[in-house]
Amino acid sequence: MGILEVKGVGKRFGGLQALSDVNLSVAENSVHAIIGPNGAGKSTLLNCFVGKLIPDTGSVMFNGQSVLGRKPHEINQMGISRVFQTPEIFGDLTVMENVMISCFAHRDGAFRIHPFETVAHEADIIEQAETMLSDVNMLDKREMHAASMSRGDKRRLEMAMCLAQEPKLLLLDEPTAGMARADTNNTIALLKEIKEKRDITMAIIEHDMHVVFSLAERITVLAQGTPLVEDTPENIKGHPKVKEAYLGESV
Amino acid sequence: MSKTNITRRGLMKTGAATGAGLALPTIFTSGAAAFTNEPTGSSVKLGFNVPQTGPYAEEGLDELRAYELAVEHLNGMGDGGAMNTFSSKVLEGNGILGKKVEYVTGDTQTKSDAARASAKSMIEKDGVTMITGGSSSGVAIAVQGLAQDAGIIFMAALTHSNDTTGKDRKANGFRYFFNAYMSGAALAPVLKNAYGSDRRAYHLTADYTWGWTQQESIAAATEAIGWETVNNVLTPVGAGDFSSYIAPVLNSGADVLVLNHYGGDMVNSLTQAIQFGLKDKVVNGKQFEIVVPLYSELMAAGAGENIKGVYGSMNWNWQLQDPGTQAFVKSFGEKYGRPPSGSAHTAYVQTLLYADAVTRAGSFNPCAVVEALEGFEFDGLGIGPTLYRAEDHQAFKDVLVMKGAENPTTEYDTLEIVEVTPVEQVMYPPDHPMFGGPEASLGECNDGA
Amino acid sequence: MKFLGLSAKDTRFLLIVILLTLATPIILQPFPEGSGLATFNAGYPDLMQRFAIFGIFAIGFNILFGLTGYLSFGHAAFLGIGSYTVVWMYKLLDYNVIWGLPLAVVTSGLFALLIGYISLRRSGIYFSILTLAFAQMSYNLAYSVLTPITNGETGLQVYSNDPQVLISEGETSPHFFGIVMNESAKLNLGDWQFTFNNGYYFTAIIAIVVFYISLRIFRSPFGLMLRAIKTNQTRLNYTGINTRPYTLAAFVISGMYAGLAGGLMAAMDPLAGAERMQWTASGEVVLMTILGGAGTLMGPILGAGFIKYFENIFSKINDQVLHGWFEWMPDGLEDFIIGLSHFFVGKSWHLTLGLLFMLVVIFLPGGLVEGGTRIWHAIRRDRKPKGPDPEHHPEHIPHVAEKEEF
Amino acid sequence: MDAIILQILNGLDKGSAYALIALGLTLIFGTLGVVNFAHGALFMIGAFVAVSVQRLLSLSFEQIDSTKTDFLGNPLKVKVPYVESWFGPEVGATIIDWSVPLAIIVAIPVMLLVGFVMERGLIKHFYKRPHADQILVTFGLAIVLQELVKYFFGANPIQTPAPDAFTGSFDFGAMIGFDPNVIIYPYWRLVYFGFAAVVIGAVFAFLQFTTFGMVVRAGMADRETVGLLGINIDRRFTIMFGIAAAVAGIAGVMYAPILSPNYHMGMDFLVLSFVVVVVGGMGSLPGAVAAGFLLGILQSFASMNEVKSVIPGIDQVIIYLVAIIILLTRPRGLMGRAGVMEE
Repeated sequence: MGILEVKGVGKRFGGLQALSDVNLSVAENSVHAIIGPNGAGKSTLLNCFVGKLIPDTGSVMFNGQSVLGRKPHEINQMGISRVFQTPEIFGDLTVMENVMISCFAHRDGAFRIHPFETVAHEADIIEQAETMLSDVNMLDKREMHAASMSRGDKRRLEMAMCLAQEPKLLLLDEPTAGMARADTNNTIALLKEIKEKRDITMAIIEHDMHVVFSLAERITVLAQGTPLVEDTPENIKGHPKVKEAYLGESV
Repeated sequence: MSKTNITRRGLMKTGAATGAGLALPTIFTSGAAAFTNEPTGSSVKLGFNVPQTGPYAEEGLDELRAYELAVEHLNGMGDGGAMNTFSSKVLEGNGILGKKVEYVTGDTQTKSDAARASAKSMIEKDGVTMITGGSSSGVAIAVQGLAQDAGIIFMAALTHSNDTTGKDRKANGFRYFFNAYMSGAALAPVLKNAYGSDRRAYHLTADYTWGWTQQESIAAATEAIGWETVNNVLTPVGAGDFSSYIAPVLNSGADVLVLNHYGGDMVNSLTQAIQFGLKDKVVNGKQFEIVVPLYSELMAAGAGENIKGVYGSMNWNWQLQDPGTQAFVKSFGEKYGRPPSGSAHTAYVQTLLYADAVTRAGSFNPCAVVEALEGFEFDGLGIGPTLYRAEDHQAFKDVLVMKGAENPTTEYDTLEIVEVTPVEQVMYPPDHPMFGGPEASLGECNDGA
Repeated sequence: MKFLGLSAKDTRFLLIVILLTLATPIILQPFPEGSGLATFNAGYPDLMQRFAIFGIFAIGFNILFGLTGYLSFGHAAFLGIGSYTVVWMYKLLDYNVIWGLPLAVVTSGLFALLIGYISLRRSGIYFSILTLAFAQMSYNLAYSVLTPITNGETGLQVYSNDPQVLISEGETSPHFFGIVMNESAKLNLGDWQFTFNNGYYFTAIIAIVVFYISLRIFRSPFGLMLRAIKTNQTRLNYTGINTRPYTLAAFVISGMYAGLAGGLMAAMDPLAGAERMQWTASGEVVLMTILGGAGTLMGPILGAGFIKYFENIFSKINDQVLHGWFEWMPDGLEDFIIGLSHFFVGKSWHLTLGLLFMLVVIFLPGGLVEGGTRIWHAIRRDRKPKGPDPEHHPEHIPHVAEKEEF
Repeated sequence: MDAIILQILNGLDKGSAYALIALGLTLIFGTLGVVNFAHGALFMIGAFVAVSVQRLLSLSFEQIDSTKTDFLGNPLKVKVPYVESWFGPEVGATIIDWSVPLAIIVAIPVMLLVGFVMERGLIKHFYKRPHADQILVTFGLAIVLQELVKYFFGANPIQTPAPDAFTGSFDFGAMIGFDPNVIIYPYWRLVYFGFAAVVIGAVFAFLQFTTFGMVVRAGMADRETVGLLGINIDRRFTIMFGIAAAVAGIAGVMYAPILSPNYHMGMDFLVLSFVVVVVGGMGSLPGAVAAGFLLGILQSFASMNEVKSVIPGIDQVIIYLVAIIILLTRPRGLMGRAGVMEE
């Protein structure tokens, strides 16, 4: 029984069958990659996990509970965090504030009105946020204005924000999209480090095979909205169907 | 004051104690002023609070012209205007009680809030003893209430609602302008002569207090001459397009349309009613007619040709031939190159009346001024003998019934005087139900001391 | 130096604000009486009260708009509700403002809860129009159909036949346990006259308290969440935060501030006009906030003072005043200058205000506070060219006008 | 039945005015992403173009008529318009009489120019600025424009009549078989409705069938991509601003006989036109037109005595009530796209 169990999920947009009969199981504490050519339905599938989309058919169970019909913030509170393709951070706030928001969300839940506490007096939160920032080597940038950072830094910040919530499952939507080689390698190293330091499950959607094969323990190949195969990286590399559908064109 | 009240003196002591290191208690003004803003220097300040922005800005501008003229005359400059024809002869052109008249102006924006803010600044900052102005009844009533509380005199200018000297009358406030009841009483006989006593009237009424009081007054007056009121439809203020209110009129069996609108609303509703061809129609075998109970020169200018043959009423018009009118029109016309409007006349007269009352009373004390004005009978300021009635501070005088001229020669004589309705016809008892009934009271005069 | 849970810097800031507020009657009276420039003095009770009251209104509005970015175009409705509540308490009980003011905060809070709950189902301009629609409905009805409750165009006021069950002898105007609002002590120092008005100090103390509350909100985790809502709601949702209750709380709090401001208006002057609910009044507080600097602590207060100053001072400059200033000039030149001035003062004060809106937004983007800070930094940088910028001031980030979402 | 037809006719007319103003507003928003609070002022300027043309055509010299006297007792100076002395009294009077339609010809270039100047001189610097800044600067501009008009034309409404040929009304009811005098409709309102239909049709045709229009529409959908194609979208957007200004302006010209122009009419229409645009859906042209007519007709219905007597004051709030209901049931108005101005 995996931490994320997807059964028979289908989704239709008008005349387009974006997903059909997707079955997937992500094992706890593993790194699971979902790959596939453009338009294969990877992002649609991910959006079904986080509450942005509700599939027409099938079920998505997280830790034994259905996520369907829940709002994104509820699903997040269940323990699923998401890293976006373009880093979604609080651009007008400082790096430290960005991470502290995650810490508050983790400690206080979806809503708590506390107008007479002072952020500066929340020693626990500050300490936790600082730890998170040092984990991603950004402590020196704590007072920086988040929007003014490089894309790589934004990505690391977003990871720190996600990790601050101590999620059980981290969803990564093309975490290295648009990055230079060096940045990509840094990101891989960072993800490896994260994985080593804590018990966490990761599901990665990725285009870059280098990233996938460096990180993933299991890979699901999606084509035209349906899983083609699911296997270990070694087996996927040599799989003829995969080559035909996907790898042949880009690797 | 309630028992727990800190007295003025007590408060000043506290204030002085806190500031003791800085200043001696003696530099605080002694509470000795006998009344609010008692003028101590060689001059006295009056406050002219008129709309300078918003839809009635033009009325306000004309009022302001008249105020400036009145100040000139009071200070002995110019030709003295209607001061020469005024029946009371105490004004000498040396200011008021020998004090030079100065003035401050403010913008009411035709909003009660802004008008009160402006009036308060005149009282608190400039130290005026009297405020005059206004071009809407809501504003006039709001400022009148403020003057009462602050202990100064309010000489209302353009306000036509019955309430100003009806249920909202105040001891410190005086109105020279006529009111909705008088409009109705003056118009009804003329309408009966012109259109007969078997008419069915359809009212369009601006949906606020002035509109309602005017509609009530006109309906009562016309019903008294045998007319039937078919319907009364309330229209939003500033509606702009009145077509959906005008269109059903013809089908209602009415043969007269009464427009209880003022300013821009009146210009638009009249123009649109003419566009709908109402005046060309024959209903119940009679020519369809339109009546606009309250006219002003500026509205007439705005409505242009459409007012031809339309009856209405006015407080005063420059075409009157009495010496007071002629003197005023002459000095106004020479200064500004145009004849004064009715609201300008009221503004001018109210200023002179205040100055005269102060002089006769020998004091700026509001209560003395009130006493001097109550029951005051005068003449020579245009439109004949006038009485400031003591019970409600309303001026009683003849009322003009006007009609849109068929062939105006200039832009200023688009209205012609049809009849001067004598004051007896427009009299009513001070406890008339339309004026708050027996409950309405002026209260005590307040001098702010 | 720290107190009331504020950092040293904030404490200093608060103390400066308190000092300025308490000294306002002196600061705003820089010119001697009788001098030509006395027209520009603003230290009279009514205007000072207005500065404080509209300051409160703008501070509250800033909690919603400045922090969350939700632009309400209907906050004047709460102003009106606050005023009506207070005047009704005068009519029913007595002139002590202690009954009306707390109730004004409560009723406006309840209305804000209702209107906010519905309007916050939408965001962006759709939210703005929903709030505008509610406020305009309130105004139109208050002006006409609801006249029995609001006294329509004239404005709600106390009549002698009102019940006033608690009234005591000689009680004729609003007071706070006997401290009569419209009473003042005057101090004459040479040619200067300073007016210390009970009503002003009553409002000023309340303003300081609510400013302190807003400061605490800005520094609290709640305030942080509100700022996060403005910058990225998507991220906040995926961080497990339910944004709706936060925005609703901000909406209700700012509605209560508006109700308090409206209540204070009626506490200073016992008449409540319907126009204070009109869209122009809602627009005014928006302009105050943007002009001063949305999201800054002091900005909205400055903006409020700026607009009220123009409304009350510039509109009063007439020909007589102009002649007083320019009479030393040769006649032709004097007439020319006075003619030119007609464009900007007296009946044309709106034009000056409009021009200033444009100038501020063109040359001081971010409002008066932002502009002022920038100028301050420019000066400081001149003085010590290599000194590092101690406070980080972010460069402006263009709004993303269109963000695709499913 | 007759009453309903009557109110539909009135509603169509109100709707025409709303739709024309909203059309330009949503066009500017859709193409430039600018919230233009000065759009009402453009409508107002249009109306004052009509006033100015009327004044210009009526420019007069003074003749002394010694048989009459003016209000001060001096000999009366009679004003004779130049056109009457040049072309004879009758032709001259006809020219003055037709000043409103003639003003259209003047208004188009004038408003285009006003639009270009506004866009190049001010608005273009605000494309990338927050909406709050755009609101403040355009609101300031609106105030400046209206105060200038007030300075030169005064605050009083100015009568700007339609040509004599179009004054009065016709009996529409009698034409379709109702009793006479039941459904009457002024000629000029019919002209206005027809005019609005033509203008709306022209704007749509322009956007639909010309290359220019296609580029603009593409730009409305995705500005960046179009920019990447190397098309100079900015110049086209300037022209669009001019067109939006011209549409608002000629709407104002033609409305002048219905609503005597005054300097604050722009502000009066501003709020309403924003409601119309938003109810239609931000940035949607058909939405704006549909919402304009919908709100116009509903407002007319709400003005009926039968309705008002059941719900007092409904005519004062109907527009806002409908706006609330539509926005709650259709989150982005009638035809709005997702994501536009929702941040």
